[in-house]
Amino acid sequence: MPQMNMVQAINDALRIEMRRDHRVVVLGEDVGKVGGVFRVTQGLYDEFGDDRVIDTPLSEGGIIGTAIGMALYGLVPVPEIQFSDFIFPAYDQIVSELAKYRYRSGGEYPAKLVIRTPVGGGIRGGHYHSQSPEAQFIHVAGLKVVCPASPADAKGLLLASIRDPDPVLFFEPKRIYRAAKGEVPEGDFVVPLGKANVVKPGVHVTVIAWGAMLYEALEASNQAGKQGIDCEVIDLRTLWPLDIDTIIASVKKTGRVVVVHEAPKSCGLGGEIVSLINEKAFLHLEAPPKRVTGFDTPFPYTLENEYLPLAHRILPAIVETARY
Amino acid sequence: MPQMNMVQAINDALRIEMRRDHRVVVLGEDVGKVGGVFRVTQGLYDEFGDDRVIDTPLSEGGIIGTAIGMALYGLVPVPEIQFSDFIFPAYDQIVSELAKYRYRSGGEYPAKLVIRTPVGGGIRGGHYHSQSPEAQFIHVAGLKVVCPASPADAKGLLLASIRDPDPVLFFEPKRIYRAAKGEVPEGDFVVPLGKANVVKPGVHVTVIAWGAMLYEALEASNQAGKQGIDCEVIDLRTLWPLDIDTIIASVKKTGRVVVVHEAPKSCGLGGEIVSLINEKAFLHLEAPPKRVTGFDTPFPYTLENEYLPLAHRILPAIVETARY
Amino acid sequence: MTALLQSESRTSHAPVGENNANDADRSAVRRPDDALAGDVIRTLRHDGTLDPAHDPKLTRDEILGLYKLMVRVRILDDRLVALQRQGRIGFHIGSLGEEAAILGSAFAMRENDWIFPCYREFGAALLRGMPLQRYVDNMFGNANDPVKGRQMPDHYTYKKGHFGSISSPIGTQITQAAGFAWAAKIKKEDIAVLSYFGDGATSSNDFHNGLNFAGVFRAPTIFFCRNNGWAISVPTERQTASATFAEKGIAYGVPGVRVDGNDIFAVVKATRDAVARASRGEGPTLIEALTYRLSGHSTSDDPKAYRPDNTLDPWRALDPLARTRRYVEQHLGWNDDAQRALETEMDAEIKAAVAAAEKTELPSLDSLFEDVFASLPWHLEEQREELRKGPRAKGHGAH
Amino acid sequence: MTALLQSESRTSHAPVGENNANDADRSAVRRPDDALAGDVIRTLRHDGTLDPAHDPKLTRDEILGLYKLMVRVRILDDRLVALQRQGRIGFHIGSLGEEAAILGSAFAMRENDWIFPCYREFGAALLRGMPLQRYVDNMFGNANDPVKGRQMPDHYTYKKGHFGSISSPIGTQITQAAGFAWAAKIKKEDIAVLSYFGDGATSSNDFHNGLNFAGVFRAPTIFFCRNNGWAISVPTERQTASATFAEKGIAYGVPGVRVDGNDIFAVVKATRDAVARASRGEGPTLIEALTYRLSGHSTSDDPKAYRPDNTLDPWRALDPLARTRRYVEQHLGWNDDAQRALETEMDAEIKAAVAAAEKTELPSLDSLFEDVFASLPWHLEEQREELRKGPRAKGHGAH
Ligand SMILES: Cc1ncc(C[n+]2csc(CCOP(=O)(O)OP(=O)(O)O)c2C)c(N)n1
Ligand SMILES: Cc1ncc(C[n+]2csc(CCOP(=O)(O)OP(=O)(O)O)c2C)c(N)n1
Ligand SMILES: [Mg+2]
Ligand SMILES: [Mg+2]
Repeated sequence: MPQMNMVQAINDALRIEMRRDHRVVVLGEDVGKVGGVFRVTQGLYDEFGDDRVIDTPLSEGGIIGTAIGMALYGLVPVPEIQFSDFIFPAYDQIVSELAKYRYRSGGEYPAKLVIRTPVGGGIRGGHYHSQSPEAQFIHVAGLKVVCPASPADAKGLLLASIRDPDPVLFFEPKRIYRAAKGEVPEGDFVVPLGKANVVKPGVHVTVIAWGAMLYEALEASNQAGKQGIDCEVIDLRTLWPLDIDTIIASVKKTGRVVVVHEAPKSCGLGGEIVSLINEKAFLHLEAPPKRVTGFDTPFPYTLENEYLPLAHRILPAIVETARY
Repeated sequence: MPQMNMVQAINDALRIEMRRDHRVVVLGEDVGKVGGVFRVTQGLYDEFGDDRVIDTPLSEGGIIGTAIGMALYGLVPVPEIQFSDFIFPAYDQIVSELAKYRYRSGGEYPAKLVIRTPVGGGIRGGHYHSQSPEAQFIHVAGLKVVCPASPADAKGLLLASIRDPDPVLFFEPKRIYRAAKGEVPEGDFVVPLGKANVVKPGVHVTVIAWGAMLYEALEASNQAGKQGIDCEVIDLRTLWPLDIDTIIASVKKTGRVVVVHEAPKSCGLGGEIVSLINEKAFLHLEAPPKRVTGFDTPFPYTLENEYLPLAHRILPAIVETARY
Repeated sequence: MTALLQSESRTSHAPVGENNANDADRSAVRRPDDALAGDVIRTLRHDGTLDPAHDPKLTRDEILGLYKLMVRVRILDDRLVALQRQGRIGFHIGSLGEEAAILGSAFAMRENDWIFPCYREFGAALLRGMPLQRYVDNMFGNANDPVKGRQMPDHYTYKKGHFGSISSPIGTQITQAAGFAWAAKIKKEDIAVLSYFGDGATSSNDFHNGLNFAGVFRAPTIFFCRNNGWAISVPTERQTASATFAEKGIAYGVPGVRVDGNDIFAVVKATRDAVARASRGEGPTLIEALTYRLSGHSTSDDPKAYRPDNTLDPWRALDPLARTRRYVEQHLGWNDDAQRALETEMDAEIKAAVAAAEKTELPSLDSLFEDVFASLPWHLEEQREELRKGPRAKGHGAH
Repeated sequence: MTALLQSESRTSHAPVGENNANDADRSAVRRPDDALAGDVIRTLRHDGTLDPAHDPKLTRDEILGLYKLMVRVRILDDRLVALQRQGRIGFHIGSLGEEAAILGSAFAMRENDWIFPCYREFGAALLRGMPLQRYVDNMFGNANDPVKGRQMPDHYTYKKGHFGSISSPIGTQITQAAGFAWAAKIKKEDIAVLSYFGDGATSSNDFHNGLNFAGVFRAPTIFFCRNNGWAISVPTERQTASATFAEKGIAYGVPGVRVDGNDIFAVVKATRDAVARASRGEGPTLIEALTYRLSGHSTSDDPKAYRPDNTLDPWRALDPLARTRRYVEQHLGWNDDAQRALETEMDAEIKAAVAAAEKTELPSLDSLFEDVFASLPWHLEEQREELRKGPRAKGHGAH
């Protein structure tokens, strides 16, 4: 299997699907000729032309609004939002329209598209090139939300997302766009939505993470291992609807949980996971579930590494939870 | 003390503050001559004129964007969004700009305004005249969020919100705009932000609610009382930052919690409250905290009363929690 | 040389004085002679003849068909308001006074073309073949409602007639229409898309996005602005300082055209021209149809609070129904008997549809959870089970 | 009679051919002779004289002052790019080629007027008195950074100089500027607000909202569009199908004006005229300054991927610095010695500021939690305590 980084794997997935399914179109700011500011769509313009790889005017609302129209027509648009921080001008089209289209039309008009967008910190982007807005979309019924942590998953989950009948927000952790490398199956290859990945089995503490923070969770778990704490690390992969079975099975085994995410703590996905665990495994809990997250502040520039829930902040949470 | 409904109490608060503080301006769709589609601003146009009670073009982004500019100039804008479902075209100005202005400018440019908007179901408004988007704003650092349940609180909290130095989202539960009546102190009167109200003391189960659902929580608690279950009912009032002390004190007493809200369950404020209780009162919990909420679907029209977490759905949750 | 691009003096809005909204006399109400001044296409002259320069050359049957549909739409409107007043339906938003604009434009579209509606165009849906029963079932939100009782009344769909999904947020359909048309262009299918919206909607983000994208990508979209003078209580002169809505197209390289929206002949002609442009690959057109909202905004609105009733008189004189009726009476032998017969027939149809709708059960509990996703995920399955087994809300014990 | 409001043929964008973006040759690059055709205000003629019709009548000191500032801005730009390449700062977004547009417009504002910046206008901030050190501290995000290291480089503030807060989302400042100006009008204060943005930003929701509200409420706003030909890799002809950006004002009843943005005299004149209009209560003006981005979009961008370097040559010939230098040499006795002295001085200033900034400590941990709200709520207090006591991230052990 070839080695790829995440950018290459996503590019590979797009190319495969655009060759296979002529309804797939890519649109967004700078996605065409230059191949995106992160070069994820590089080469697609040359292969598929201006009608299928489309540089748009600078308007996220226009991108998503027209993509919905394209989807209603029968195309399968894969719009890119340059940074997930810039998705908010399109928020109305996403939450009021895209998320509700199938439901509000009694099933007559499903609107299927996949919004790709780089997410999270780690590139010194400050307030507006670093945020993780997944919870703002999960709370809204009707959207699936995905965030891969490895090149293979990025490819397989993106192909699954494009073929899924529902609208998907596909968050790409930009911190590991090039840093995460690995073997990626050639050709067609799907990783099913809704299935978490137990990256490291263990018995003492369940650590739940996704995207770039998975590596921090693994690093902290390894360090905890040196103190005799054997963590089970779960990569959520699909953030919504999440793989409740894998989570609950693990918690029933360990009785202890740490959830990690970059987004601010309050009303984040971490809180939802903790609450679901309460509902489904209360009597198994031997320690209060802990959340290690971004702080409830805007995302900072200089102190980025203090803000992020990196290994040095996850480790004490694991240890505390294990020793509770 | 005069009897007022909630519409009258809010109108009274606006009038008092506009008389007292000439920086206060009201703007929005239909807020002027006609006094708002719910008539909350009725009479203000006649008293304060077109420069302070302003009918705007149909653009929530324009309303909030210009209101931020007005606030930077030194006015205290109190924009109205006609239904909180229509706040999303302004979401970018609220979450990217308003919420971050003080922080991102190193404290040089605080942007203070109060966004008033009717919230929640109960008027047969279907998808787009019924939603409760508080969690989508709480998750974003930098905003205070308020939701009164009584006319007196509506007045006192609104006056506190306008005088608070931070931006406030002021959600008005439209289901009880006219149904909730009560005595309201005359003249200047403030209910401090950040303080919950223990509406009914009790020892068996803590029931946390706000807005229109408070009355359903009370109704269910009364019914539970007939089965010998003595609920403590907390009206949160300020949804963010919430009154953690009151919540934790109650849970330490009861060991059992039911949280009620209209918004969809997943990643809602209920999940945050449950998680905070886990973090701060884990060993006091004698039953898994329960959430009785809107379902994870768009808000329906015909089956509105099946969707809402009304008393008939809260009661079994209380009983189950009490008997756990 | 002056490089100042001045817009022309205002013709469409405030009858007198200068454009200074903030100081303007807010009681000023748009009069038709101001609104219809300037470069406005009109076909049906006051003397009852048609201006050959803008004659769409409709057949006798077409004209009578359109007239009859206008009458049906108005009667339906009237009955729905009554049903709402009686508490039998929850809400209605009608098209009183705007029938010519709505029916003329929908009529001009070809069979394969599509309509992306706002919320006042049930007449267009009927024209595209939507059964009356389907519409009335939506008004009652019952089990036969095409949207399964999930949205408010007047939020139906009719895909078979190429009629899109209605949502309440103002303007969103404009951008979607542009995207739909653009997709057709990419696929080299000769279809055009008609997008309806009001004067208020021109202030929305989506107006800007829809027109800009359609302009850049030459999407075959017809942006049809029903300028009915009001956005609830806000008059057009508070909506924009541009002289007309049509000229907003300049900002997007999209040609704009103004048409007498109460003249069904002119509306058909202007829309057909736009369809022809689109079909020739020349891209989008913005049509401003000058009309007037003769009713309140909806059954929830009391227009007396902001608009003295007598200001409507000059517009009532231009009532599109009356104007068309004069034409069919003068030229096509229509008479009171025919009118009465039509009204009776429609009355009976509506009564039957209402009776059927009222007899139909409510949507099932399970329908609450369907269609959020293509299939039910675990959390919705759990929530469905909770609702199935839990006690029922009052009044919903039946299903 | 034709009611079709056609926009004029395109003058600003693609050099040849028709306006069919979707089919257009994407390698077409805007040439100045196309861009500057039509009704464009120019003062500084190619022969080095000033057109009296558009002469802002600057004094010798004013001209020399502006020229010197242009030079300083360019040198600063150059050094900041070098610092970024050396890894000493994280990012820079510069104004290479756009100095005349930025400095001329800022210069035309009166002392009490305000500026709502985009991200390329550090020259305007310096003109408004912002100390160089303040700017450089922001580039390093250190403890003296006016925004406390919270935002990226080039996102500073300078309230004392009436210079607003910079944020990355495109366009948001446009609506805020309109609101600020509108508030001043309500308070009957004679101030004007200058809002900067790029050609790409005209596609944003906020352009639509800001211009519409300013038009309706006659807010004294000057909307200054730096049309530099590109939005990162997207050329202007893909941004809009309108013939010019200035004519977008028609959609809002806002007069539009086009100016040679590389001609500092013309820019001063056009902006002063707009300020005078605003001051007379005539409301907003939209200025399109025709200029060109001679650098990449930012230090993160490699323009070679979409723009062959030689296509810049005609624009380099119109370099605003060179044009102004020719003028001051011809008319005001400027010479190589003066130039060298200025460059040496600026070099030293920058070196000193950079040295000071690099020596300055990072923002405190506690600063992470301040200013989210006016005072610290319980949950941020808890989070601050957690950070205070917890282990430090690598490389941040110092504070
Ligand atoms: C985004 C949004 N904001 C506000 C509303 C509330 N609202 C419903 S209709 C309406 C006025 C619309 O006016 P116009 O576009 O002229 O259409 P008309 O009703 O006159 O046909 C308003 C403000 C809404 N539905 N959506
Ligand atoms: C809402 C939003 N979308 C996308 C971006 C990413 N982005 C930053 S600058 C830019 C291009 C801006 O072009 P223009 O407005 O012409 O300004 P210029 O950089 O040319 O001065 C883009 C797309 C952003 N900052 N904000
Ligand atoms: Mg209207
Ligand atoms: Mg540009």
